[in-house]
Amino acid sequence: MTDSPQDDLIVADAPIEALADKGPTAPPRSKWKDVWDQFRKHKGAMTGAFFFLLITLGVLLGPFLWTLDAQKLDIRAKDMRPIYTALWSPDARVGWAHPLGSDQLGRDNLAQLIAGGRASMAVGWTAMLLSLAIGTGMGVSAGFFRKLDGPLMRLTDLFLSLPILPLLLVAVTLFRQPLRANFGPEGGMFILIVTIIGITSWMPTARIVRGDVLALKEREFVLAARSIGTRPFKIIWRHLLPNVLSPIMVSATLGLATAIITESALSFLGVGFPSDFPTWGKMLADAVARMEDFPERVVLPGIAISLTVLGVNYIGDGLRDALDPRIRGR
Amino acid sequence: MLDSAGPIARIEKLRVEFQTKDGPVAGVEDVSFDINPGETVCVVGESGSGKSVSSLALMRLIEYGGGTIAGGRILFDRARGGEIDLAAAKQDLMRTIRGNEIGMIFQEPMTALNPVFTVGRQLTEGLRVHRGMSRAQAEARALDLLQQVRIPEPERRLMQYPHELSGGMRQRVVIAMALACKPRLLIADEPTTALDVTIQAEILALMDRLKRETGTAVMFITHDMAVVAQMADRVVVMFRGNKVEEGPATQIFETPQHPYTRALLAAVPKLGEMTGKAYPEPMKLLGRDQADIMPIIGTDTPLLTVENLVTRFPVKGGLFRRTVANVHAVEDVSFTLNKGQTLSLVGESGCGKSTCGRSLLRLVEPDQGRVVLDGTDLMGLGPNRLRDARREMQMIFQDPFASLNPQMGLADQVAEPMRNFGTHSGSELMDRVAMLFDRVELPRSFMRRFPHELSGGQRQRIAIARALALSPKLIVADEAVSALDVSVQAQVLNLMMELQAEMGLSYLFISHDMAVVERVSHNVGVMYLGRIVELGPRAAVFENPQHAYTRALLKAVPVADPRQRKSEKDLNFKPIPSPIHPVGYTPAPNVYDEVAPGHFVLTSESGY
Amino acid sequence: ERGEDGHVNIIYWQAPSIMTPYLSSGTKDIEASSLVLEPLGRYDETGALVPFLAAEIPTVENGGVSEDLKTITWTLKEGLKWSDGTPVTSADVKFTADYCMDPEGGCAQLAKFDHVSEIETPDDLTAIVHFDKPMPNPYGPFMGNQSPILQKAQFESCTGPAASTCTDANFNPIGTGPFVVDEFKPNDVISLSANPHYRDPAKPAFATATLKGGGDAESAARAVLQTGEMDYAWNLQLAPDVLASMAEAGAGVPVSAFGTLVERLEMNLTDPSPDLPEGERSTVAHPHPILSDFKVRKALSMAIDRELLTEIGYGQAGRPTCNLVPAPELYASPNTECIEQDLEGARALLEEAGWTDTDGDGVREKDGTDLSLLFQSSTNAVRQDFQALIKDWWSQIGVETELRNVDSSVFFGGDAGSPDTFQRFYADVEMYANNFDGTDPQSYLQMYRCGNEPKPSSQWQGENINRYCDPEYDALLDELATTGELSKRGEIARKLNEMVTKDSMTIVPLVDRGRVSAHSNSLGGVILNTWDSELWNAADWYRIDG
Amino acid sequence: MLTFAVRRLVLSIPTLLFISFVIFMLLQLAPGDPMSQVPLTVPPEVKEKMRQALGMGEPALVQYWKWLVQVFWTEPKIFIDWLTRDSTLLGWLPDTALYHDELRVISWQTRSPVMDIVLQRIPQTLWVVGLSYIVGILIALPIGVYSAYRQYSVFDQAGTFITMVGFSIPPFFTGPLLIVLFSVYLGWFPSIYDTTHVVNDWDSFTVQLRQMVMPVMVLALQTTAQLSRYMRASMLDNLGQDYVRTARAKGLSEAMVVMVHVLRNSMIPVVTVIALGVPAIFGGAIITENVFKVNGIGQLLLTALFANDLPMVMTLTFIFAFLIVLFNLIADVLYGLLDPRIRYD
Ligand SMILES: Nc1ncnc2c1ncn2[C@@H]1O[C@H](COP(=O)(O)OP(=O)(O)OP(=O)(O)O)[C@@H](O)[C@H]1O
Ligand SMILES: Nc1ncnc2c1ncn2[C@@H]1O[C@H](COP(=O)(O)OP(=O)(O)OP(=O)(O)O)[C@@H](O)[C@H]1O
Ligand SMILES: [Mg+2]
Ligand SMILES: [Mg+2]
Ligand code: NI
Repeated sequence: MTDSPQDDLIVADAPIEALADKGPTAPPRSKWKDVWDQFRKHKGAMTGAFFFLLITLGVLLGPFLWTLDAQKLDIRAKDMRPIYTALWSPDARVGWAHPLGSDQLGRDNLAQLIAGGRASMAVGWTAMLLSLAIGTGMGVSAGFFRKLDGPLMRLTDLFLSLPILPLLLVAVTLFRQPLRANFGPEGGMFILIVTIIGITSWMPTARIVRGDVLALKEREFVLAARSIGTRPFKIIWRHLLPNVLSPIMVSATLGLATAIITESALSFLGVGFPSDFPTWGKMLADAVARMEDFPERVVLPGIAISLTVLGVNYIGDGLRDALDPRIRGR
Repeated sequence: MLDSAGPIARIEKLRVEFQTKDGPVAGVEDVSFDINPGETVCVVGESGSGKSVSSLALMRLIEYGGGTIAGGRILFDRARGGEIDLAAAKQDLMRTIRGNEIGMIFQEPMTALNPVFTVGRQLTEGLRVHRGMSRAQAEARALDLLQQVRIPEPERRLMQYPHELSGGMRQRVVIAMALACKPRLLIADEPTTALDVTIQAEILALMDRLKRETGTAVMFITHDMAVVAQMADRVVVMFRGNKVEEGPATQIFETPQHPYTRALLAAVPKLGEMTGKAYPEPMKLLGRDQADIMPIIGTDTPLLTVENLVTRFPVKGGLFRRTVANVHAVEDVSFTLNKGQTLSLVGESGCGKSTCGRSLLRLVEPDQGRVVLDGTDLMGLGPNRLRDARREMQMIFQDPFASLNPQMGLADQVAEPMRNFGTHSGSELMDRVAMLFDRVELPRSFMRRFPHELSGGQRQRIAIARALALSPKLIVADEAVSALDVSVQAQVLNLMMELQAEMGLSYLFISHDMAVVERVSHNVGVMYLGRIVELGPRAAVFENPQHAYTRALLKAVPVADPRQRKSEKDLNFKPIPSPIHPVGYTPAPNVYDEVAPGHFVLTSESGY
Repeated sequence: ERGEDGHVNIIYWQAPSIMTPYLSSGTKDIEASSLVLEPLGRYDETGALVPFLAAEIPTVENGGVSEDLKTITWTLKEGLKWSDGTPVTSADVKFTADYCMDPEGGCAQLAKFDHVSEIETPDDLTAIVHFDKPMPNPYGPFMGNQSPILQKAQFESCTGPAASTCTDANFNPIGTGPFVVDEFKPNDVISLSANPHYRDPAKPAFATATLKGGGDAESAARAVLQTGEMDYAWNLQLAPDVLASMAEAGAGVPVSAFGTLVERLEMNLTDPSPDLPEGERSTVAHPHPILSDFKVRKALSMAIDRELLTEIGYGQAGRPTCNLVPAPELYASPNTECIEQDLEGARALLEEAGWTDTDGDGVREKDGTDLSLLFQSSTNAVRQDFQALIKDWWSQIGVETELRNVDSSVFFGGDAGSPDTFQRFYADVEMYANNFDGTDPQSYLQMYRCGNEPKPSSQWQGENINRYCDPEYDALLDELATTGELSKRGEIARKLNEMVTKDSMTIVPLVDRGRVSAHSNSLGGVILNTWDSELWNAADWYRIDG
Repeated sequence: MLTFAVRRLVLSIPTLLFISFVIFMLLQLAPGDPMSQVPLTVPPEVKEKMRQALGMGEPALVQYWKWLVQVFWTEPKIFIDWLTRDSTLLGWLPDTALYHDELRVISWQTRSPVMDIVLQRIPQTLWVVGLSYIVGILIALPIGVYSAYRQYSVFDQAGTFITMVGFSIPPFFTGPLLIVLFSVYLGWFPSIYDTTHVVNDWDSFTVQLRQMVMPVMVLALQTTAQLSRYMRASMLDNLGQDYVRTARAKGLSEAMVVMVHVLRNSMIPVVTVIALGVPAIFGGAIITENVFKVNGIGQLLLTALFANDLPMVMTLTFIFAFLIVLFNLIADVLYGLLDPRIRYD
């Protein structure tokens, strides 16, 4: 026999214990608490969430703290430098009235950054969500319903090859007026931009999701779901979607960045928001010409965009880990 | 041969830890044993008892899986250079030992081979690294190895990719790979668990022969006591990271000391145990209060009648994806299943058992035939009626992990069928789920868990609970216990039989494990290449097999008795012919001969 | 000495796509072709006429223009050769006119040949152009960069519908200019070398030249002013502070000159309201509910600080103006009253017109309608700054403004189907710039004739963008068309100019925009000319050593 | 495999026709007019005449049909003629002389055949965009491999950080930034790409290199950011596989295990991702080409769009669509070739 330290214990009730259920003994907790616990352990995700929250709160609450109107011109105070430039160049034009400086028409950079953030974040998120919704819908349908696969994938090819600029111009011509009438100039444009970005950027998501669904569909639990009488849409909703969450998450983070940047390219082409309506992308684009003299005007929105994207990326990473029960268990 | 005096490897107080997010976890707590030259040491124990971890520690591969050897020594006697402690050796040194002096055969033949390199390339790699052979030399040796492991057409295999080989051939390639450099110690980690009986028998015989011919020491890891009985010189029993018993094979089987060993042996179904009994009955398990074991009689009223069922999978090809050939997966199958009884389908992998089961539920659309369940002809139903009909018939799938959605809570998974049919709702639904958990003997606290938090047996019980949720009349159990440990398997089987006795369920039990089939069935159908070659009452088929294939199959089953070893000579399996036939091909209908009442044997051509 | 100064690099941030001005009227194409093709005479930097291929400029005085103003007789210089060595004759002149006047050729410069009835070539050097009516300004055909002479031999088979299939000829026209095309890569780059048969044996000083296209004004400026990679950059429409900071690098200098280009606001006199049925929006059927009132238009103009606009948007290359026709001097009215910003006066004027802020939201109302305007323009950084500034000023006088900018290819595209063209004018105010060719404003002023407005029946074509209509104005126009005497013409033109600007404030001029270009310090001989091609005197360019 | 490819090719013809039709109708609907460049001084009647001369008056379907004939019938004939007349490969064949002055697709803007201009643009596009793609791949793969091998190491974290920043910063910012740094202040590289430059010796080659560095870098940054993420994910998937353990058990060195066994498997999805990105090379990089004045296909499309040069836009977009469909197919075939488990029949 052996000299295992557990011997006595095993002898005492071994037969029963050997065949008894074993498994994690920790009491199960609520799912969301679990997710949160796991998420909290992810250092990157927490840092990302922190910065992301900071920026979000900044753009949401900013207007209450910094009440200057972003569109207010103050031509006498134009081309002010941020206050910190005084540290190394004492004769720079700085002032506490414009802590981050002002632009060539004397609009306050801080106020613009806040207002621009609101717009960019709103566009970024909605466009990204829209594109995710379309992409996931297309991908799942193509992967799940054999008959739809061919047509939907060809449709994806079509959208991939659509030239975005003419598409935009068509959309603007057709829908600007009704949208403006119903939602106001900014609201209408918002809807238009978000839609255009959404419908021209869902294709990669659709491709990836389709691939994953094709593989998942062959898994036994989908067959099992069918055998217990689950309807196809329920199968998609309960069994497929939760399992393709991780690639969707990746698309989401990349999609947010692309949406914010595409918006700026659009306003550059004159189909975006009214020209005096700031967004991060537009601030960045406008400031490129004066990048040498006023680096802060490119750097500040640039940092804002990058931080947001990075934040979301890390949050996505953390969420992916946290939402996966297999990893969460450990 | 056995010229070296001492053991070839000595494991002393081995402890292996894994770093997890909740701190270190011990995979192996305290294990010591020796392996002598030319000896086969079997390490047994249930899943998770640390068998694989010990073997990986021996190879020092455990580091790559996130583990560390936290204590103990692994002394290995090198061919040249005396004894060294592997636990402390440098990885560079290990590299010259791995594959060279210690070879390893892994658990999963399907994934152990790199899918993108040819068999030849993977076989020669080690030879070229350790033996410095040229490509041509290495290839010659590889060919030689393939011949040793008796792979048909070895020249062709060298050029093939792993997926082009059958599971058995793949496992033989893995064995050849491990043997390539003539290691002095061979570690075989469950080399046959994933294979079916016939191939398993072949592989075991092969390993036995190789050991005898080359004098290699073998550390054989398994949880299948029948295999142990066939292979072992000495047995080490492990339990939860500890060694609990060690001794010669016969001693372990005949006079087990430790309670765990005894429980384990009790749980092993043995072929022939049921001889003389007319009806199946639950197993007697150690340490359980089983009032008295009652045979399950069932009724004689037919529940399910299958007539001339044919299922074919089209093989598409050509420019316009026309069907060029068909896989004849199920060919003219007919049988009747009575209420409260079990009909088992047995046969080799790929013979069409699963397809047959799935066709009944129309999870796969059959091409022809009639399936009548309790008076309704399932073949004629539209999608909605079919869905309703599925309330009466449920399926338990082969792989308990794959058949549960990893992202869904267990309670939800069990509740899903009821939600689908709206049979229960609100608190009533939850009550019923709780009741089902009780029924399959799972604590209610598991309701909020996820599949990965359960052991295999528990998962399979969830699957059973889900199948029971709608109180069906028929359950198709497709290899429902194949993936489970013996002890757990016994529990699940007992559970299934209890349920049958209580609720009058009928099972279509699909398995390749003859011993299990013998225990649970009222009737047995033996399938070969899509056809049922022999069908009849269990006793008749097992005790008086008529068809040549049935006989071969029965002969291949390992017996959990070290005194009844099989030799390679006893086995003569022909490779299964291809079930693929061109489009116009019409197979001849099956003609049966009734040798005894209810015992049918196929007399027309079966391909065997 | 010809060719001794090596190579010159010119950058146009809009890339030329074709080398004949007859098939494209893009400035980039016309200017590029002016290196190769030449007209009989050009305008110089002061707007005066100078002979190029012609021996002298025909006038009434020297008898070249008939007294009835119906014929003009051109005489070619002697001994002129095409770059392939063949002589230039009056047949080429006549051919050029035929080429452009072919109804199926789609000639872009057809307007230059208006009223030409016939061209007579009595000898090899003389070409007489007959008009079908008196032409006070007979210098349309063959004058200026838009109507150079083509070689008959080369283009003979390219008339009418075949015009666009002659890719070779269109890309490599044989000309009389200082350079010949070696290789033409459309929308990319043109490689040129000195014309061996150029009439002045000492010119051009450069043996080869490249005209690179593409990018944007900013990077073109950078290439000349900061890195010195290029010798000449065209039309640097950049904010003055950006240009100034680039010029500090010292590799080159910006140069500027003024022409007739005026950035202006156009007031819509008709109602663009989307509530009107399609086909009636922005048509004379519905006068504008707000802007029909002169006082409002006047107040809007008074609120604008043109000095500041100029400083911010154009710097040295702009000057505030109140005129539609800012030059030449003869036609420019001495009207400067609008320059001074007067917010108080503007407010008073609006009060007077009945627009008051009754609900205290900062926006004036009258009869329940807000004084709220939609202000559109094409997409362009400077214009967007202007829009923001003007919006700000207007908000100070209680006018609410919504800004909109439209992609310029749509805005100026003239597509009858698009609601966003400047002709449709589905906005209350719009801003753009316009100028006239050559030095005579007659046709320019004619645009504002009654009935010439864009409307559905004319497929929204027409130049009277404001939908201005004044019979008195039309009568004056008729008078101008028949007046030959210069001083009298000047007087009438000034009157017309004032009628649409200061008297009615239909057109609110903002800035007289000059042209800014830049050349490197080592490029000599550059004379910036806004009346003709900027490259008009490329033959005289040379390299400054050191 | 072959039949699979052929079948997909055959099926892609109707797809392409449909795509071309949709694009055509879209362009027809889009506002804008080739006359937008014409100065406002040109009277409307003249503009109308010019429009007529371009063939704009015809009904849309007629225009579409003409375009189809030109692209699918006339242009191939010219190509075959060129092959048998001027190319070195097939020049020995008798001149087929199939082309008899039928109307080709003519650009409205330049009045020259669209295909000629496209061909002219291909070299610089391939040099710059193509090279940047290759550079991007060459940088991305090692980063991805190493990040995965040392998951959560400092290198991995830094790599993630930098690639994400690279991804979120648009090229219209990085381009001018590089120009200011390297052309204006340091004077190392030219800010203007010379498309007429001919490489015929070492010196001219270095000139070519110098003018390519900046645009290539700007573009490579984007490629690197995306590809290295894919590579990392794919490596991580494969590092955990059983066959890796088998390879180690054979006593292979880590380098062999990672660079041969794991890499080969991880490359399968990445290679197809790479293949799917290739059409974008031919599509050019609109913003970057514009910033550095590379004047490749991207710039051509952009100018054509702004000039409303419909035949040019239509043809370029169609070529792009064709490449997308083609490379989708190639990606599928590659997948099958690289992964022996997948067999298309
Ligand atoms: N990488 C790892 N990280 C953490 N724990 C591990 C890891 N690998 C194994 N373990 C743990 O070590 C213990 C022993 O596992 P091992 O794989 O040796 O079991 P086994 O006896 O081989 O079982 P099976 O029969 O299922 O192969 C288990 O509890 C397992 O959870
Ligand atoms: N979806 C399918 N498409 C094509 N062929 C299939 C499909 N499913 C199964 N087959 C083929 O049909 C035959 C029978 O397969 P089936 O899965 O029924 O075998 P089985 O007896 O259940 O084997 P195992 O014991 O391995 O589960 C095999 O040759 C298999 O390759
Ligand atoms: Mg194991
Ligand atoms: Mg099966
Ligand atoms: Ni993570």
